[in-house]
Amino acid sequence: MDFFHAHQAQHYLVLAAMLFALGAAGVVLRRNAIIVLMSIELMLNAVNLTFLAFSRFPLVPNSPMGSFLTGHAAVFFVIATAAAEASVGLAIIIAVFRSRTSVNVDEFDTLKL
Amino acid sequence: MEVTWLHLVPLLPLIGAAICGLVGKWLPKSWVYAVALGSVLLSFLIGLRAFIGLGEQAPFFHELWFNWFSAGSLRVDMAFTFDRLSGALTLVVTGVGFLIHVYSVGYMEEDAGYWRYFSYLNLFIAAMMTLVLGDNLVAMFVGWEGVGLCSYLLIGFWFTDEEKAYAGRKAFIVNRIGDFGFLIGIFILFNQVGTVGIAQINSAVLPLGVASIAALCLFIGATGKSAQLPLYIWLPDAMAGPTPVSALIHAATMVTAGVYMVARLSHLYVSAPGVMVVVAVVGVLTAIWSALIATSQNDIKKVLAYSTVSQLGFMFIGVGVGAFFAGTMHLVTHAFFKACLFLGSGAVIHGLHGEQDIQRMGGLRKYLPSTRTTFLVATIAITGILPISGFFSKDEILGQALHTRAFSFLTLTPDGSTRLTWLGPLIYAVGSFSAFLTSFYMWRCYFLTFSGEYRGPENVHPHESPSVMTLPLWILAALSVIGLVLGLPQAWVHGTGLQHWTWEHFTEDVFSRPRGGAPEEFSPYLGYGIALIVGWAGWACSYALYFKRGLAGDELLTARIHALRRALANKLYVDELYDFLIVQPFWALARGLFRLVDATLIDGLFVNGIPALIAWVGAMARRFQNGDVQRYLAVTALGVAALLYVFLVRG
Amino acid sequence: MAFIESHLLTLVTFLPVLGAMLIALLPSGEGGQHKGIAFLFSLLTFVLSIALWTGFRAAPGRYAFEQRTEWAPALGFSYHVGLDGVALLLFLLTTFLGPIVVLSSWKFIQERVNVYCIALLLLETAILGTLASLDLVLFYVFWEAMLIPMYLLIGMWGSDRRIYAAVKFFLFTFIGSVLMLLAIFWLWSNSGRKSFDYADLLNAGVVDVSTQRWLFLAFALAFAIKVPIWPLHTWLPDAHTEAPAAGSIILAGVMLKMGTFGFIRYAMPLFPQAALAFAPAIAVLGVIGIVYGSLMCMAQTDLKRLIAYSSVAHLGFVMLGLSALTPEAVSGAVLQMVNHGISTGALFLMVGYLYERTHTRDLAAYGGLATVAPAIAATFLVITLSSIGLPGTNGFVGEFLVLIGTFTSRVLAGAVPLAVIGATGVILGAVYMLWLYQRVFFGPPRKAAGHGLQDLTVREWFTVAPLLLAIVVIGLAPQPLLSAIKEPVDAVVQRVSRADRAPPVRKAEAQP
Amino acid sequence: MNYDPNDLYGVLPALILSAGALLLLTSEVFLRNVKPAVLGPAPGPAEEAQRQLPTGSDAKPQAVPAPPDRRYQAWVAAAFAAAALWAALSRLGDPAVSLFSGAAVSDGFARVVAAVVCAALLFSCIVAFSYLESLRATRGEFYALALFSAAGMCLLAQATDLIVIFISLEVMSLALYALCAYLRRGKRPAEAAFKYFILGSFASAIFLYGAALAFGATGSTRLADVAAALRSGGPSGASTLLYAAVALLASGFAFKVAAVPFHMWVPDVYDGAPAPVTGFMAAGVKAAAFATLVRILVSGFGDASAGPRGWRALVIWLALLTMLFGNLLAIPQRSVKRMLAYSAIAHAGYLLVAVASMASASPRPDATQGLLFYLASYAATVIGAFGVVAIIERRLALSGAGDDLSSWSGLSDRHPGLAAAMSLFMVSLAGIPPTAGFMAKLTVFRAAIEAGLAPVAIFGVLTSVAGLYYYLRVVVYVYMYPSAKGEPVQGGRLLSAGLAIAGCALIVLWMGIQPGTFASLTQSAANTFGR
Repeated sequence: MDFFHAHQAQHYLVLAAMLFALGAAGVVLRRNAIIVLMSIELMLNAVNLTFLAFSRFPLVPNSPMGSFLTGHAAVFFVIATAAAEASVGLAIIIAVFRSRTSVNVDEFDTLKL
Repeated sequence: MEVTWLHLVPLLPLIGAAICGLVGKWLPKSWVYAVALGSVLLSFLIGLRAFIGLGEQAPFFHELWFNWFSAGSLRVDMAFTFDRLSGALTLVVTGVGFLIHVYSVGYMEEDAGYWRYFSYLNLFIAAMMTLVLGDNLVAMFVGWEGVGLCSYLLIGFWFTDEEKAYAGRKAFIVNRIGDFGFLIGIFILFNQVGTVGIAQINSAVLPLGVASIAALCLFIGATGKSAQLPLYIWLPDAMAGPTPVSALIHAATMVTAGVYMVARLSHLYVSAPGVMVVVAVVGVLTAIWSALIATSQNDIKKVLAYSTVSQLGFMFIGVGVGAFFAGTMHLVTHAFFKACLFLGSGAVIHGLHGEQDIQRMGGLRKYLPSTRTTFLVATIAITGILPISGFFSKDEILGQALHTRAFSFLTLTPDGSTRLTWLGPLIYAVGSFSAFLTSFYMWRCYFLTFSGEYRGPENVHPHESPSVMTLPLWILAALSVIGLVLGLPQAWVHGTGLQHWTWEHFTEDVFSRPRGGAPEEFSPYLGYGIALIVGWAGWACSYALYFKRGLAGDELLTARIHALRRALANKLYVDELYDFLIVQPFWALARGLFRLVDATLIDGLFVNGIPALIAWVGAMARRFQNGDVQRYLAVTALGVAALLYVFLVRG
Repeated sequence: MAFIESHLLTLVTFLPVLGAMLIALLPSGEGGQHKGIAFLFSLLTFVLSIALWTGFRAAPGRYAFEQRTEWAPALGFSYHVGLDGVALLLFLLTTFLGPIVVLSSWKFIQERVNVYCIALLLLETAILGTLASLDLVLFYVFWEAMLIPMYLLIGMWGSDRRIYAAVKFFLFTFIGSVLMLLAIFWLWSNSGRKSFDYADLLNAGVVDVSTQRWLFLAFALAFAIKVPIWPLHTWLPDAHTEAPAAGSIILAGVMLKMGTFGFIRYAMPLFPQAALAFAPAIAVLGVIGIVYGSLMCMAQTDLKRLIAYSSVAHLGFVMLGLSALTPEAVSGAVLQMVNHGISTGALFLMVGYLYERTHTRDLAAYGGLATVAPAIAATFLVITLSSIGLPGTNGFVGEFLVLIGTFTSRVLAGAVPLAVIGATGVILGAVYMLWLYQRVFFGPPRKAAGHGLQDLTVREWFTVAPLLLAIVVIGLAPQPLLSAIKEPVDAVVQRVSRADRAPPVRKAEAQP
Repeated sequence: MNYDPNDLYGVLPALILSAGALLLLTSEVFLRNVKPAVLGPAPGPAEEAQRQLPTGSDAKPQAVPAPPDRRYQAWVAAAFAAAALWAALSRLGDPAVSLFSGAAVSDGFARVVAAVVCAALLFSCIVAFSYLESLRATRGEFYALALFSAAGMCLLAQATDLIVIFISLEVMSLALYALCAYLRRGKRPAEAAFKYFILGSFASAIFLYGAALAFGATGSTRLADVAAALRSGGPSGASTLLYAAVALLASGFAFKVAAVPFHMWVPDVYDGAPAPVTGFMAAGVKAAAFATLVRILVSGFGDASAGPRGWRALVIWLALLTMLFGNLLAIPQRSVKRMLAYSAIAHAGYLLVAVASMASASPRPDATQGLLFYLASYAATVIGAFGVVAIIERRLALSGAGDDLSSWSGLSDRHPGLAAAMSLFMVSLAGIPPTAGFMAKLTVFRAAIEAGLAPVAIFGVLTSVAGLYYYLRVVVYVYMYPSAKGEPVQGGRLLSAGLAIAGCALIVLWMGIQPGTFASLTQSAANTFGR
């Protein structure tokens, strides 16, 4: 039973892991601040997928917390937080843009050493 | 016999020194004189009273003044012993010291620093009395170093002259080298005997090795203080001080401290016969060595200085061959006539307004009659051409050396084939030769100074010194004549009242007898004869050379033995040698070490090097923080990867 | 009154802080009153500390004026102070030098006087506390509290390279002490009842020798740097040279003694076996210090540097005596601490006065001062003599006891050669000190002797006279001091020299 | 999942703070004549902004219409902070209670952290007041944001559920991102905020992923359940997930506490942010983050402390790296602010030593005490230090440049008080008695020795010697170098900042000279460490 569920969960987990890695790569590699922001969102969504996968196909027979809805709840929290994060992020990017009319991440190096 | 007044002997001059030194500047001159002279005179009188008090019921006086310091098993007292030896020395020091104080009143009249001068002089008397009376080695050492200090201060009395200041420093440091030996000696004895008391040490039975090392270390101290080879070099330079000082410190009293110390510890030295040999040999070598140099000196004080060194050599011969009474007797008589000579030379210098070169003197007998007479008496005494004090004391030493048994049982080779029996006669021969030299250079000095015609510049008009200076001369001259009493052979005085006054009889229970036993009874007459011949021979040579020819005599000699005389005139280049071998390398070593170890190695490499390295690493690592946020992200990601690795793969 | 009786030590210790607070409250403008207050309080401290001397009763294993109150039980340490003979002497030395120091810098310090006075007073309290404390944390707190004021003294009122010297001083001493701190923690965590109290730790003891060695090294490093022992000495010349006269006086007078005091109070009794094992090494370093320091003196051209190096030599004597482990040597060492404090302090005082007048420390510029300033010359001579240990001055007794005690030591391996080599210091000392003296005071007057150099003023006499008096008095009658330190000295000697025979008892559960 | 309203008392500090924040936000509504133009720079590059904005005292108030008076906000915020502080302290001794069915806990540990946070907020508000006033930059939101982030910190210290942790983390961080960018002068603040934001959200994403994996492996997000799962070794095949979770969660908070190699955001952010904010961050974020780290490690993975996969070794390694590089990189810094940033990293290292010595089945009380004491003392010191920096910086902030040591030279002549305070803080950071820093060092390293981490302790103190060097350099400039040419820092609005600095200085001295009270507080707190 567990193994069966796990087997099914794996697809989602792998997908989520790939998305997460993708997002991380985007954050590290892309130069455009907006895209970096989006990559972060991508990472968060990967996490959401993981949560959901685990609550749909739990690995452990019975959750100590009573039910596996925790996963779903977590996802809602994350979505909300992600939204807030995005807004703050965009505001900051705008502030940066005002100060130097550019959104290229690699140009933000006044602070160094 | 325990007494409570003995400490006054050193204390009074000390107080005098304090008064003169602290407030003397503001006191009227006469008060300073009163304090300085009075304190010394008082301690002389106390000494005299005590000396008379000595007898069968009171062989010695002893006072435990106070416990200076004590820690663990070590206890050092300020305690004094006044026995016949130290008593006699007390009289000599305070007596001659007083005379020289009197003389100084005249001599230092013009000098503005007179109060300083008298303070030092009093301090010296105090220190010397501590040295003489101290009943333990540490107390003795206090005086030992104290007199060194005074000599330092007085040599450099006219400190504005770099030369004089240097001479003082040289004296102190050379003395310190000796004191180093003295200290080690004290340590060894304390380690062995468990106390520093002289009486206990003398009564202790020490293993030969320990006794020898201790005695040797102490003797190193003696060579420093009493200007023996190889540490004699400071004494001639010490003549930079005022002449009365030379008379008191560097002729009559301080420099004889070494002899006194050896005599004080006669038991220790007797128990270390090997060291006795060393003492005697060093003594005789010094005697001949400095006598030779003295023959070619032209500074009147230098001549007397080298003669002092040579006479001290004689004293060490005496104590070295186990005839402690002879050595100390010569110490006493020498104090009289050498002080007289120095003061005489002082009077001459004073009379010639500071001229010290005998080449520019001559014919002074008509200008300075009383100085000349006293000088003559003293010269006769030291050269021993007439049987007065010097004659007897010196001949006693030589006779004892000739007949000594102190070395008879010593062998050079284990099988005992070659005994040191020949050493005594050898010493006698060399000693006699240096006696001849003594006679020669002293008469040279006398003739060039007083006879012939005046060779000095016209503008200088020699004049006799005031009576305050000549009076001490007369007294000392008289003493150097009367001193003969001490040395009269037992045979002559047996049964007469003088018997008790001969030095040998007077001090017989103070000293220990050499292991080999006392020399067999010998008739002194042969020795006297030879001594007279030697003395007159020396007189004759210098009469022929200098009385007849004056300065030409020197030229004649120089023509004959040019190289030797130049070497002698340059003091055999010993100073230069020491400077080259020891002094310069030492300072070079110091500078080298400083640059290499301190500046370069410790400070450069470690103290400043390591922080510099750290700072450099920091600066390098800092480069990585280049402000690119995505590099930061990459590093963070790598960190995460590393943690994952740690937990998943490695774990 | 009873309160004062029971809190006398604390009172004396913290009196200077009171003065500092008072000064801090005053407006910073007027300098005179700051100095006045500083002088008043340091003088008052000295006067009160005399009561400590008169009220001192030596008792085996107990401390005089002991006082113990809770401080931070949650952290395991308490406020515990008391004096034994050794601490008492150094305590008095400190309070004795206090007013002299303030008075000496009356003219020299003109800007930021309030900070200066505060630093001086805080420094005094820190030193007194270090001596008085019987709790290791308390000790450490005072020990490091010493650094800051000294650092400011050097760095703010020093001469050209003052900042380099100040930082060097601070880092050097700090490196040593942090390791000691860890060693203290180790003791705490392994002493049976989690206590920082000196007595407890002393009774607990450390049985296993290898640990002892490490801990001893940690302590010894801290103290050795302070002493300083060769080759950790290079901070000293810089600090001395750059510091203002007052700083040098305190540094030479008392702060260096904190190192030697640390050895005799903490490093040796706490780890007797290790101390015994390391004694030869320390003795050798001490002898090296004597000879090497003297040689360094001969290579100097800077007046203060020379005297600074002479401190290295003198403290070499102290270390030699401490490691000889005979009553004579150790009491000699303690006495030498006091003597060095007085004579070297006095030397720096005089040099400070010379510097005030001539504004140069270069020996080449000096010469012939004796003619223009006889009083300075005379006092300087007396101090010089005490520094080269002439009998009759204080210097002799200490050196002599150290050397004779070392020579006769049965515990210390190679005692005889060490004592003999150490004794050469007697010669070398004379060489460099007299060279210095001749260079400065004898000969024809040179550049420095020019511009109407003025002799000792009355104020300066007041600072010099007590020191001269101390030099002579201790030289002639050292016995009271020696009997005061007899008790603790014997205790240390007993504990350490017998360590290999009877290992100290310790609680069982205190195994790491 | 039953809900007990009494649980709200457990999170009282957070509630008070949030309430204050909301109050301030609503109060904005009632303000009159808000002219966005004069608030902050007009749109356009920084040069223009600088031309527009008056420098320091020689301002041209008549040129621009006066903005509404918002000074009250500072005091309101301060008041709420004080209230929260009181709320935290009042129940300090109480036993630990689990809240919201195990999602959070209210124990002494959390209360002390909360107290530290609130105190930090209090002082920061007072500093910020004069700072913003003298820069004519007082706008709304600042104090509201500060209160919000403080609330987040308090919750963070109490959270025992991964989701709760994440939420509070975001509450804290988002507010801080905004605060960093708050001062819109020149390039620096915005850039700092951006970097902080990117890196921060990256880290929280990683943390969240770890949370998800942990959930998957144990079916729960409660730390207690995670611990239980670990104890039982977890279900078959899940252990890998679990350890991956451990790694990700750990790295997430290693980032927050700025442990090397997750430290790289710290210097730039601290440097760019306004000094009062930096101070608040350094004190508050550190406290909250360490509290959470301890929760995760000790209550979450406590049993797995030792062993090959134990986090003890991990933390030790992080500590070593952090102490080493923190000090090493601080040495070449010429900007005091930046130096303090690196020193914050170094101190994180020392705190990690405390965490490492906590590692055991039940957290060692003395180590916990050390950690709390260190957090408190560091907070007091660093807020004071940044307070002084703020006063110095005000002059330079307009020119958009960071501060340089040269701008500190001769401070003792111009402002003896500031100079003395700054030196005191430096000495305390260097850990020299009689200051809080020393006592903190004492508690931590003593715990380390007690826990048998002697080598780590030795390494630590040696690095602290290196640290001494750059702390002393500040004292050198302040006291030993002659006055710089720049005009003296103008007085006037200095007062409140001076007040805060004096307060910090007093606390630092008090904790240094009379540590008993704080020690017993932290001790009792450490003893009631809820799991």
